[in-house]
Amino acid sequence: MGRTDIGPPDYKDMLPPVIKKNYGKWKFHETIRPGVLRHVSESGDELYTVRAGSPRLLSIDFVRDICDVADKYCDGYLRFTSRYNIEFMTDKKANVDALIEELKRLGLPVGGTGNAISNIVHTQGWIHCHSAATDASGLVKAIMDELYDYFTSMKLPAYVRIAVACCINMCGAVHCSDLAIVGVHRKPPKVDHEKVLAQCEIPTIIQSCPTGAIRRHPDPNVKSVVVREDLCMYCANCFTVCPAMPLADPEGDGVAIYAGGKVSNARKPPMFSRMVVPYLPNNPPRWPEVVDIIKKIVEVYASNAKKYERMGEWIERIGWEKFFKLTGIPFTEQHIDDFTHAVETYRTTTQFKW
Amino acid sequence: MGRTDIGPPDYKDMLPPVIKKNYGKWKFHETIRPGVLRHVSESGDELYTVRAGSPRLLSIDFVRDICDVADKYCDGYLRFTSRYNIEFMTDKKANVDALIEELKRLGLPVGGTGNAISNIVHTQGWIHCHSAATDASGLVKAIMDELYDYFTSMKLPAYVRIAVACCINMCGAVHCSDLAIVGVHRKPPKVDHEKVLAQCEIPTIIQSCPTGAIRRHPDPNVKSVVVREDLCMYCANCFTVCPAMPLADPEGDGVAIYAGGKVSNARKPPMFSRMVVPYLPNNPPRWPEVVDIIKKIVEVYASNAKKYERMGEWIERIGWEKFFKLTGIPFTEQHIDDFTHAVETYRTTTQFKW
Amino acid sequence: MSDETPLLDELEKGPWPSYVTQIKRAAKKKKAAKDLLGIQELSYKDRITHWKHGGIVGVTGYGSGVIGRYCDQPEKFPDAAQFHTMRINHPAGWFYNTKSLREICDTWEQYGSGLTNFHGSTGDIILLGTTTDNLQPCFDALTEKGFDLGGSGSALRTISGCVGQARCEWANFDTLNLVYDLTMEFQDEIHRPRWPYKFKIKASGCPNDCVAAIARADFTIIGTWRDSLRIDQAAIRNYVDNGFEIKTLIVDKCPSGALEWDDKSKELKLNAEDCVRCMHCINKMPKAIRPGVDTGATILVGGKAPIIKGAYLSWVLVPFIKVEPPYEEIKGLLRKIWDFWDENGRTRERLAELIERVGLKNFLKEIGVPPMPQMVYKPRANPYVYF
Amino acid sequence: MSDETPLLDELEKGPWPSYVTQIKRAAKKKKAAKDLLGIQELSYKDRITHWKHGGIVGVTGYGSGVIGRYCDQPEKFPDAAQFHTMRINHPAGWFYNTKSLREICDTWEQYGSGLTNFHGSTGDIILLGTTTDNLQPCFDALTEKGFDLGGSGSALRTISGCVGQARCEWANFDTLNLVYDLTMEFQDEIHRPRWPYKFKIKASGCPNDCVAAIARADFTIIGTWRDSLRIDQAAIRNYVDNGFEIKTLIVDKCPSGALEWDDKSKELKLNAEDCVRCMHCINKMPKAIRPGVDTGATILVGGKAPIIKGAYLSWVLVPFIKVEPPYEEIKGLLRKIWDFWDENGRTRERLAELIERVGLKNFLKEIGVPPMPQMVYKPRANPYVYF
Ligand code: SRM
Ligand code: SRM
Ligand code: SRM
Ligand code: SRM
Ligand code: SF4
Ligand code: SF4
Ligand code: SF4
Ligand code: SF4
Ligand code: SF4
Ligand code: SF4
Ligand code: SF4
Ligand code: SF4
Repeated sequence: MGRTDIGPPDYKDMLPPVIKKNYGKWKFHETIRPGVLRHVSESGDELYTVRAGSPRLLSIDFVRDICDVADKYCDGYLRFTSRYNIEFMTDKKANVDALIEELKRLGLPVGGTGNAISNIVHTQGWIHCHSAATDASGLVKAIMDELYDYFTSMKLPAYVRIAVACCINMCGAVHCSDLAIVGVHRKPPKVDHEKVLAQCEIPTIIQSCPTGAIRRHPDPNVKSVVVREDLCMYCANCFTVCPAMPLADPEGDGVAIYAGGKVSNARKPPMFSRMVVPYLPNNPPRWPEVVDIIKKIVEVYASNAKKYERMGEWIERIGWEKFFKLTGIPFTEQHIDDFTHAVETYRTTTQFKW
Repeated sequence: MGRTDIGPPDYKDMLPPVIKKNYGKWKFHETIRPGVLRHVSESGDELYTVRAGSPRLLSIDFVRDICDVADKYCDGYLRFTSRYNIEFMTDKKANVDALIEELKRLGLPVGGTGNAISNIVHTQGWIHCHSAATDASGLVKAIMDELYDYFTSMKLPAYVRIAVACCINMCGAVHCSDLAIVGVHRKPPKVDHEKVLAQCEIPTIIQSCPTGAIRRHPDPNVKSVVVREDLCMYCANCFTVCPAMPLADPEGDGVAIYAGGKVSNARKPPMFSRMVVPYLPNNPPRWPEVVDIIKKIVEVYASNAKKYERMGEWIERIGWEKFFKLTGIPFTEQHIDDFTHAVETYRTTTQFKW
Repeated sequence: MSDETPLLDELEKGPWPSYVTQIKRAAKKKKAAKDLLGIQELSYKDRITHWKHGGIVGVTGYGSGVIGRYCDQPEKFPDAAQFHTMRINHPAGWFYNTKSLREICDTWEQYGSGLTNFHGSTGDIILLGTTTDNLQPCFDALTEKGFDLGGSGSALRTISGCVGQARCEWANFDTLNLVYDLTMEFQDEIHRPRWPYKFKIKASGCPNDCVAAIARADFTIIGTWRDSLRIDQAAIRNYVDNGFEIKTLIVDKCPSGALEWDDKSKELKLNAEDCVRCMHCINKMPKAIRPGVDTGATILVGGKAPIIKGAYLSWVLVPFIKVEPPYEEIKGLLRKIWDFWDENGRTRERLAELIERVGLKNFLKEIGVPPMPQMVYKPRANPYVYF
Repeated sequence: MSDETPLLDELEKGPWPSYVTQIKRAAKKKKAAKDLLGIQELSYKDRITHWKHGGIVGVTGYGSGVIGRYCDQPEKFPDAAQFHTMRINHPAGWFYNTKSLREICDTWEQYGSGLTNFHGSTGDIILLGTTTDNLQPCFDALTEKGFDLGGSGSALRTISGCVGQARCEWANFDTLNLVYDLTMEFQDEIHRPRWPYKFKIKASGCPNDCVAAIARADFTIIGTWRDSLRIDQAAIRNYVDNGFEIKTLIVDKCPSGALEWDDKSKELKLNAEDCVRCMHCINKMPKAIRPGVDTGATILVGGKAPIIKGAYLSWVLVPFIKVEPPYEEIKGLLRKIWDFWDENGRTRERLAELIERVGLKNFLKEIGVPPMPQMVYKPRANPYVYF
């Protein structure tokens, strides 16, 4: 048996020399072109960062490739960002162009800085999760192909942060993203009574349901549960605690789109993303309906928002009713909240636009 | 037996001739001095309205007095406002000064228009209600004596609407007033078991409690209820449905002060009033602690708010933390919401002032 | 009882007209008023109410309009031992001719304490204090004079509206006529309680909401318009020439940024599509700006005080509706809502609480109103959707 | 299984780097990766996941760090029939020397599918797909190289922080050091699940919150300062002279109206008392404006995704705290919170849900933090007060 509880390596061993030297002494930065930052230290030292897009799901050989690049230009160091991008840092300005060339060769886009669409925070999907109502990696690829230009440029009014989660567990920060794509079920769990008996605890199942839709099986001889389908809103909580209650269904599953969330405290406080499309079908490999609507929203936003106005700030200024008008997205009964704090979303004023 | 379901008199029989003639044709108005409005019609006709403060609780002889005034100057018509003020209307400018003189003789202040403190919307209190945790009329008199100048002038940044309710049933629009004074209990109901048996329905009592604090008496022979005091927040709902559970208590009762509500849709949507002082003792006849704090808040508001900024708009702009700082009112655990939608009031940002 | 009221006497001092003076004035003629003074003094001394829960008292054929009230010290105050109030429905807009007012006074001199409230906060004339025996004769005398009882209990309450077109240039519909018409139509609903709880209707002619409807009515009617507000540029210039700071006081305060002041052309420019009809610019420049001409109302539902589930402001139900006699659309909507509430509401559950419980979506379906983004500030944030 | 993946092949087209290409690359060396490709193609065809609930698998002495995973078509894809992931705790700030990275690759080449995530969205290195038998030897090999598992299950999860002082001029405290220190201090809490549910800690050096802590962490540490931000007026002038629209882009967007641009003196004036430290002016004029020097952090609690009671953003708990090694105050606060949660929390109840259930007031009392107006946007509106 090996060592335990050693924790991760000390970050100090992972820092390039110029960072070690100027740690805590950075004075200002500028973005000299999309994907390239220049940080200047109190000491006068400079640091150039080249940010490259990444598919996140990486083969080890590819990791070795980027290590080669880092060895060649970055003293053998690199880092990843909180959005899976890869950052190559060097104190030599001369290295920047060569670095970019090298990354191009590896097929990696340079960008994601400033008023861009950076990489999409996402999750496992059909690659690894039993809970997935859609695939994450495929959606990301299809969307980023379409929005590629926004990654490599900085032409948007402000940051647009996109996230994809393959189910409403919402691994990631989907609930607070400018644009969020979420896998959703639309069919209640199909209870496998024998499996319930073998694998699950009935009280735990019953407790897990936020709407109280689950009851003991009416037949006391059947040690299982039944679902009141009219009370089920397909959250899959029961499935999380009991594998015998799968919800996945090719016709029922698909994605919902939420918009207008943010996390930073800049200007407006953080905001939740809010439903703009309740459901679109899973249409792999390229989810054209999803890609279209995402692109549409980005374009309407890009041409209407003011400079430095995040999606949610823009919508808050113009009003949601105007957002639906401008984007042409239909407003449906699903948009109206009916969960715990729903009433706080109801409009208590005569102020609105037609 | 008399007639039934005749309804109130037709309002058309109650309108002065100049109003009948210009009904729906008013073009604009101006406030020519505090308490005096001039409305001008498309027809060119003018209407002068003199608004006088009223104690609301009126003896019939006083009502006859004001009828005399109306007969003399207003063609025998008058009206009351939604805040109990009395309005004398005349199409003759010449009548205005004489009218004001006459009202002065009756001891009635002229004012309450524009950026003033108008009459206080209030309720029965110890004059008539079994539910009262304080008196309304006395509080109103004590407060209006102190704020009198603000009634007869228009020197505030904007409207300041005050309301008093003698218990948290909040008859009136206390929950949406710039300043609200509310009678509160602070002792749980004292259950009179014999009276419960005689006068109340136990299931109704149990159901009435929003916090589930009421249970059947543990002794099955006692057909009554008990209150879990730690769960009681003194709402008096149980008392409303069962007289055998009074909460009134000289030491427990008193008032709370709320601020920053509004009703109009002008500029900002309507807002709820929010707690600024959780409790002050009942100190009749003049409630000096209450009067002081109300005056203090009005003064801090008057000297800090921008023109046309209602109390709630001002507080929203400066932040509640600054409101507490400026007024010197202590912030306590009672200020923190813990009712149904409490979490919506918790601050989800690093944005705040020190 | 003693004649001394040292505590209340304090409240005869000071500039604001004193309610104590009013009670004393009534007390000169009526014993009930005198006892009321004593009870009030005692409450000031004891710091507690001396009224007990009301029993069921009323007039024949009605279930509402009277609030029964008994003093807890009947021996000490025999003339106010029974002290019921009668709620009298007011003429729309609270306009009176003095003849009618005097008739009320005369009747109340005969049958009651001689004390009144003009008005109660729902809008009734409150006749304050009479005995059980006097209720019916007093009622009969009042109806003779053309007055009737208002609502109380689990009934439709007295409907009220702002002064509206009678004296206000901004009224987008005729509030007085609507209030009167609905009041006459729903006499039965007012007088005979049969619902889960009380129901209130209030109407304001414009978004200034001078009857505070949005905060206090289960069914709130607020005037508005669908076209653009009207600007008289010459009159605007007049304001500005007189030193009115149009930029800071109007343009900067417009909640939707719909206004722009062009300092060169001296014009106030409006992007009508962006205006949310808040009234602010109109309010502050009444000689230059007026509401539009395609007028009507927004209907909102659910306003109420805190009992039981907390206070609610009314929510938008119908963004725009024409408000014209015979008001069939509004009446139809009311009836649908009452049917739904009657069938689904629990005892002491106001409309807002019921809607919160069953969900706005289901409520809309039941009453046949389509979902619109104007009903919400923002769509749901949670993914807990019933499909 | 067939070698054909027509649906996935579509995802090798287009400019964005393709994850399919990555799987195919790994599939050249590792059979597990090849089977993964097949499973993924099948999911694309069937529009459904082919993974089953994970069983309990792991390494000796730990309860967390491994997510068990089984394919529902083991006969078809025997090499991915078991396809567990290992979560490897990352070095704070996600900095690596290539030596360490290569060591991870080598180990994973030996024991796993050759596929990874850099990183999982909590911040772990995800080693994607291995068998039950390989878990322990893989773990042993990794610890040899200085790497350890991260959190999973009802444990403290892998802590993460923004790049902070390593490369950012705005970091108000040393995020990397704090993350590392807490990670080392709480190894036991990370590796041995024993709480009602998961617990997450994230640290951002300033209110820009580049790790989205406020939305995703039960315990959120966000850098801020107590004094005034610093303005270099000469540098400001430089921006303005270069055509930067300081009025519309900065002054008008300041959420608290704390800034004023004096066009005459060409000075940007700050009312420091009004600044809410939102970072906007600093963000957009990094050469001219900087945070203050009395730096520390705001602690917020309760951020999380929707399961079960809905999503929460973190709430302010401690408006200001100094953040200096050995971080005893923060550790003490964490321990108090865990004790309270451990004792009072229900299974699968995150901290926010517990606080909502028991009330913020009671929570504050229990952990000994005094109430402050900074904790709320606004005081209560309802009168339902426990005294
Ligand atoms: C590298 C990274 C931190 C890390 O530890 O990995 C980072 C780095 C910087 N961020 Fe960030 N942010 C990073 C994720 C974030 C996130 C989190 C996220 O995207 O999920 C946020 C919150 C987003 C949100 O609100 O939803 C974030 C909100 C900001 C903001 C505020 C933007 C706003 O106006 O709302 C700034 C300031 C600005 O750019 O004006 C900022 C600024 C910066 C600066 C300029 C800080 C500095 O002085 O070095 C860095 C370069 C910015 C750029 O990309 O142009 N950073 N930044 C992250 C890069 C992610 C990526 O690959 O794209
Ligand atoms: C007479 C009355 C209506 C009635 O049917 O009785 C009335 C009459 C007028 N109101 Fe009102 N309002 C009346 C109660 C209200 C109320 C209700 C209340 O106070 O409980 C409100 C909502 C208050 C709130 O938001 O809490 C109200 C909010 C307004 C506003 C919006 C003020 C704001 O900026 O929020 C205006 C417009 C203005 O004055 O700028 C307005 C304007 C007016 C105008 C100018 C309308 C007009 O063109 O004639 C009237 C004279 C105003 C004045 O007093 O200076 N009226 N007004 C009510 C007089 C009450 C009193 O005796 O003081
Ligand atoms: C007389 C009046 C106060 C006044 O002095 O003006 C009044 C007096 C009472 N109200 Fe009220 N309410 C009066 C207007 C209101 C208003 C204002 C309004 O209607 O615009 C409200 C707030 C709006 C609303 O309805 O939500 C109001 C909200 C309540 C409530 C709480 C209702 C709720 O859903 O939150 C109760 C409690 C109850 O019904 O049990 C209540 C109960 C009562 C009772 C019947 C006491 C009780 O528990 O049974 C009071 C009888 C007092 C008495 O002895 O005369 N009263 N009550 C008002 C009626 C006069 C009139 O008809 O004109
Ligand atoms: C791997 C990862 C997604 C990814 O591809 O990046 C992930 C994967 C899973 N998450 Fe997650 N979560 C991951 C980050 C998150 C995050 C983001 C974060 O930590 O910053 C969140 C939102 C923040 C939060 O915790 O609230 C998140 C919120 C959830 C939830 C909902 C929790 C909630 O309270 O709402 C669940 C449901 C559950 O726990 O039963 C969940 C459950 C799961 C499970 C374990 C599925 C389950 O029902 O048991 C997933 C295993 C997938 C698999 O087969 O590998 N995961 N999960 C992330 C962890 C990688 C890492 O360690 O770096
Ligand atoms: S979002 Fe759902 S499906 Fe996707 S990884 Fe997380 S738990 Fe699994
Ligand atoms: S999916 Fe959610 S709502 Fe439906 S039965 Fe399961 S736990 Fe309940
Ligand atoms: S507020 Fe309370 S005490 Fe006052 S009249 Fe209304 S019910 Fe009675
Ligand atoms: S006063 Fe309110 S909380 Fe207390 S027992 Fe009665 S109903 Fe329940
Ligand atoms: S609500 Fe509007 S229409 Fe009615 S009186 Fe007030 S300002 Fe005039
Ligand atoms: S009515 Fe209000 S929203 Fe419309 S233009 Fe005037 S101020 Fe702006
Ligand atoms: S959160 Fe602040 S300190 Fe950390 S990287 Fe982002 S901008 Fe810099
Ligand atoms: S940091 Fe934000 S709040 Fe402070 S002055 Fe700058 S813009 Fe205004």
